[in-house]
Amino acid sequence: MVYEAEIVTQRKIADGCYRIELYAPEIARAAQPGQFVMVRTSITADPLLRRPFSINTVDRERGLVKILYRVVGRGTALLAGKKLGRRLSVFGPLGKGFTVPPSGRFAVVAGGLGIAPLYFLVQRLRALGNEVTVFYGAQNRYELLLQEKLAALRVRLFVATDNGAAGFKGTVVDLLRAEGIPPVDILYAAGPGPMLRALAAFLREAGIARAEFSLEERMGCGIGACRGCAVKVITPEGPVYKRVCVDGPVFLAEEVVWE
Amino acid sequence: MVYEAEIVTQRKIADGCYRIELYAPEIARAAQPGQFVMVRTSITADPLLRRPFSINTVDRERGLVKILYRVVGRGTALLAGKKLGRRLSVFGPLGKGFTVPPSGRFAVVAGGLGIAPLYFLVQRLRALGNEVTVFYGAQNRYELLLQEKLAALRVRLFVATDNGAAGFKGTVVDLLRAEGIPPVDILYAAGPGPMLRALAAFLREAGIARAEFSLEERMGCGIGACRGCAVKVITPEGPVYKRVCVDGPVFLAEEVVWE
Amino acid sequence: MKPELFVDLAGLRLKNPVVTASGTFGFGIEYARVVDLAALGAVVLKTVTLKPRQGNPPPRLAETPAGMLNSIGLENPGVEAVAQDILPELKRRGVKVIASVAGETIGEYATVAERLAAAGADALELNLSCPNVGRGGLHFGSDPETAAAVTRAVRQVAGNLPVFVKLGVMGADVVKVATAVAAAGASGVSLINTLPGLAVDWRRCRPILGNITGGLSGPAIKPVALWAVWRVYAATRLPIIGMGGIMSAADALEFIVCGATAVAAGTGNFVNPRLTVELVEGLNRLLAAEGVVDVKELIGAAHRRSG
Amino acid sequence: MKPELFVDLAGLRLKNPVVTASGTFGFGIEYARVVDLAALGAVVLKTVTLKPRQGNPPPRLAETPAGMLNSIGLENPGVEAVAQDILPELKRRGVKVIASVAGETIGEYATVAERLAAAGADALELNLSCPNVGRGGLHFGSDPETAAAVTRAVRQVAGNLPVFVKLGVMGADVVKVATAVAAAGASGVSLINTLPGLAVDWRRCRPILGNITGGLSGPAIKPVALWAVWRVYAATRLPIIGMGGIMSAADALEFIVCGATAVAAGTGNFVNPRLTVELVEGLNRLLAAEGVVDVKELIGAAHRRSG
Ligand SMILES: Cc1cc2nc3c(=O)[nH]c(=O)nc-3n(C[C@H](O)[C@H](O)[C@H](O)COP(=O)(O)OP(=O)(O)OC[C@H]3O[C@@H](n4cnc5c(N)ncnc54)[C@H](O)[C@@H]3O)c2cc1C
Ligand SMILES: Cc1cc2nc3c(=O)[nH]c(=O)nc-3n(C[C@H](O)[C@H](O)[C@H](O)COP(=O)(O)OP(=O)(O)OC[C@H]3O[C@@H](n4cnc5c(N)ncnc54)[C@H](O)[C@@H]3O)c2cc1C
Ligand SMILES: Cc1cc2nc3c(=O)[nH]c(=O)nc-3n(C[C@H](O)[C@H](O)[C@H](O)COP(=O)(O)O)c2cc1C
Ligand SMILES: Cc1cc2nc3c(=O)[nH]c(=O)nc-3n(C[C@H](O)[C@H](O)[C@H](O)COP(=O)(O)O)c2cc1C
Ligand code: FES
Ligand code: FES
Repeated sequence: MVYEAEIVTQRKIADGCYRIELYAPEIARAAQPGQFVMVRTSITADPLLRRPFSINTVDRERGLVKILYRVVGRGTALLAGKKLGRRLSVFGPLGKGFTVPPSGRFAVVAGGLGIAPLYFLVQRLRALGNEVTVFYGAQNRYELLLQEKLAALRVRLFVATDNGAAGFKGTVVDLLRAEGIPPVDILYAAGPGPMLRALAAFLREAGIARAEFSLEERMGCGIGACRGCAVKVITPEGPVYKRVCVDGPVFLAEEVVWE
Repeated sequence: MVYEAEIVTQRKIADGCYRIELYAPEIARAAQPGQFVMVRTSITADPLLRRPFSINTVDRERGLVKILYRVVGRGTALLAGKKLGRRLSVFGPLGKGFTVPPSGRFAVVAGGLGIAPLYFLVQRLRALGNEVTVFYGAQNRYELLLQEKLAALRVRLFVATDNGAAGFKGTVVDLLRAEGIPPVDILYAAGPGPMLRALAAFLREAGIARAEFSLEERMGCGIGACRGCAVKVITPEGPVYKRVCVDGPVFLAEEVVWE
Repeated sequence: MKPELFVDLAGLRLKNPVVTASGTFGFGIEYARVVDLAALGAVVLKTVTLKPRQGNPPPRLAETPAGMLNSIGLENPGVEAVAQDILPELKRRGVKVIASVAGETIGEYATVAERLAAAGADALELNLSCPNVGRGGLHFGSDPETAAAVTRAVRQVAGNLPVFVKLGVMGADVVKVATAVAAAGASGVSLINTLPGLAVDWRRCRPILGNITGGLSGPAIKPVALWAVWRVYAATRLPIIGMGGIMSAADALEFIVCGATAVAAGTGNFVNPRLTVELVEGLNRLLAAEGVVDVKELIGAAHRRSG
Repeated sequence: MKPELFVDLAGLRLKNPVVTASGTFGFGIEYARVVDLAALGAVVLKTVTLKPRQGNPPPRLAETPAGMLNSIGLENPGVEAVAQDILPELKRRGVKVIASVAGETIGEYATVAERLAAAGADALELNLSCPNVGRGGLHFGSDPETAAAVTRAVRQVAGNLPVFVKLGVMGADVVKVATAVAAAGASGVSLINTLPGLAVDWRRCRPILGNITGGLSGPAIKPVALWAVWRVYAATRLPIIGMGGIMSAADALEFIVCGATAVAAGTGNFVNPRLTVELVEGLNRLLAAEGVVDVKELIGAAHRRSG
């Protein structure tokens, strides 16, 4: 579960966004859509903690785990500086991923790098022969990643950008509002907190069978021991804190208390 | 005085020993034999402090500062991992170097990496046309560095190794005892603490005009402000602490209190 | 030949000196898929209170230079859940268990301790530095008399189980508190708990933690922890569980030569989930390389060299 | 447009909030060849005592994770040398000077302070956490009454110079000590001094520092320093010189939004000898980028957002 994984590819795919491929056959074999790994970005004590990243997809034959990441701070900057052949300590796969039913109709709503775990999910759903509609919003058209790959999976794809340079002009939630939600069994979503909150509000009005959201929170251990990654969730017994790392990162939209 | 210097060469020259060349023209121009630089080995907070290294020699025309170093801990290990083209923050030249009189007869006693600053000195003394005898000891023959370069300077060279695989069998102080100290105006020495202490004791018996030793101590600031690099020195007013970084690193052997 | 790693920690027989730091290893079971729990000296459980506690609002973690802040707020399922479900499970797995106890009153400490002792804990650790406790928010551990009173109350209900008192370094001098709790019946002390700290996002102009302040742990605090272990050992020769920034077997040996009989991995578990077992391996390797046949020779050994 | 960096620190007019941490910048002159001293808000001198002090035996420094330990032991040439040679030289260079004072008795604090005031210091800083001082080794700063007594004595001889009291966080609650010295006439407080710490070489089986223990500084302690600044500002609104691990202008702004009026570069000077001037440049850059026109707007601003 903790591997010294060699970096097989490290490529800039947009301004500040990178894709890294790691040789970690056991993780590749076990990974499910929505799960994540925790990566050490330095072997020194600074920065200290591992960084969580969703599994963007795996190549089981070649034993590869792929991650999409954006440089937002020191850890990701150090990661982007690592060259091919270097080894990274990778811990995973971790967390409870998305529900993947054998059949049904599905919609996926991605904001920015939220596409990372959702792409893996879409791959899986399509491999099972299911219909998938993808709503995908990003700040600008350069940050609309993986479009060809999504096209190759033959999904219905709707995109949005803040300035309308590609697709709908507005947020992905505006887009969804404009297009209307297709009749689906499950709607999946991942993206920045404010987007998920707005989407949750919209879905409450819209009424939908089941919505699964992938959440993010700062993490310590990644395996449920430290209780650092608390998210408030409604239960029949009232609100409780659950752990994003093991109770999630995927939660039902309706159970999350947005604060 | 603080430069972001590009790494122009990084070469392993013996087991655990490296030579690095840095492009830092101002330092190359100003450097005197016996002076040192302080290098940041990481841009993060761990390891935090700069590491002091003697200037092994400079190439003024090409603007290069050369350092010989041995990997003994984290800082030097990180240094050894740095590739060509990377920039290192280098602070210097620092400290008071060796006396370089225009003429005279000189002996140099080097233990291990003590050869680093002494090589620069020998270059200078030879350039002035002076006779120099070099006594040089190392643990084994692979760690007898720069032998060809010393030969090219046409010095009288005596070497010693712990097991006698090259030259005299024993320490450089044993070698000196066996050969006898030639009549010289100044004897210069650099090397590990225990060697310098033994040498100082021997020189006290032997009686010698002037002996200049390059000392090492852990350093904070490198420019005399923090008083972290204290060494006890005899003065007419009694023993006082002096600062290795600015009062040295070169001290008269007879003034140092060996504790 | 393999060095001897067995240590006797105030009567608690540990197959090696490596234990876990309370709160960083959950109830052990969370780590069972990466670590063989029975291979450790002992597992110190997350601090347990009488009633379940929800903990503090998120964010609960912030990274700092070579360290981290946490403001978990003693989230735990309460003593009954631990006594009924968790302790038996750990015993079944052959794990040696040190149960960590906190309360809002001295009485609560005693009640929780008694319940955990009855449920099969091998030893108790009293967390005297938990926030929001009795006496107007004063920490039990910051004052020698209060610390002694808690210790006395727990000692009475703990039968012959070893009782360790966990101390921080803020407030009263740690040597005074250690001396006081030893006189009140503590078998040893656990050093150190987190230091107080705060992280702030200057652009958003507010503290990062939901609780504003938190506890600082990790390598950053190692020198302070070694200082505390050194002084308490020098003054009291009490058995000590040392912790604070242990990331490697070399770090563990630093605590041991300063006076710790056992060492706990805390924040280091997050950085390296297999740290605990790697500490055991590392101790074996380093001691063998130095020709040390028994780790016990090194406990407090730096005091003997430094007079 | 350049942001306004001028601050009024308890009556001391600083062209910008950047000062130096006592003991890490010598008497300023050592740094003059890398830093334009007159470009800084002020230079805080190394602590001065009545008589010259030799300091502690080496080694005096040890590196720790994201920090360092020092056991310099207040080596200094004594107040006369500083008053006669150093202060006039700094004044000639147009440097604003805060002189740091220590003594073995309250009387000595007053004598040294009076001499430095007469020699032209612009303000005084009382180092109450120096070791080997009166009252059986107790630190003056670890007890509110003693701290107040020292402050009162110095206040009486300091004319109308601002007097800052420098505190650590060990011993009595820093808020209590700050409140006590403010009542005794302190103009503000400097937070924080080093934490106690120890480093050990387990193979050689002895502490690394010649003095065994030392003071921990650097980024490792930044969260503790921010915690102290936050609490003292919240409780007292005293002018604060904040320090502890400042390595960048962003770090400096963290101290400012928590309540510091000025910020001191300490250990960071060793890592980057030009840190002080780069902090001034960095403050200009960051504030301009965020559209902050006057740094004073940010002093304590995180309290206003967090209620
Ligand atoms: C389950 C999970 C999956 C994730 N998947 C991806 C992914 O596929 N690709 C990707 O680029 N990022 C992903 N993230 C976010 C990623 O972990 C953070 O961007 C990363 O940790 C930042 O590290 P840093 O050192 O560069 O930034 P820091 O310097 O630590 O912080 C920079 C900024 O990022 C924010 N941040 C830091 N850590 C986290 C965190 N754990 N969660 C949310 N925000 C944080 C901070 O608040 C700060 O504003 C995921 C996070 C979680 C919890
Ligand atoms: C003026 C001066 C000139 C020097 N010149 C050279 C040189 O030309 N080539 C070279 O290889 N080394 C030189 N050194 C020693 C060099 O600075 C240390 O080897 C280096 O700092 C070790 O860093 P580290 O992080 O690898 O080791 P660390 O992990 O910091 O320590 C490893 C070991 O090195 C010792 N050590 C650490 N710092 C110092 C120090 N400042 N002085 C002495 N011992 C130390 C420690 O005690 C420890 O045992 C010089 C030191 C000084 C003071
Ligand atoms: C996330 C986290 C939670 C903690 N919870 C507790 C706790 O419940 N009880 C306790 O006594 N100590 C708790 N601690 C303190 C640790 O047990 C330990 O004393 C401290 O973290 C220092 O060790 P370290 O630097 O190795 O982490 C906690 C520490 C962390 C990081
Ligand atoms: C080498 C060194 C010497 C110090 N000497 C003094 C001193 O003489 N007087 C004093 O008040 N503080 C002294 N300090 C403490 C600093 O002024 C400062 O409070 C502390 O180092 C925290 O800031 P930093 O983390 O930025 O270094 C010293 C610190 C160091 C590292
Ligand atoms: S990160 Fe530790 S419980 Fe989730
Ligand atoms: S290293 Fe600071 S005075 Fe020498």
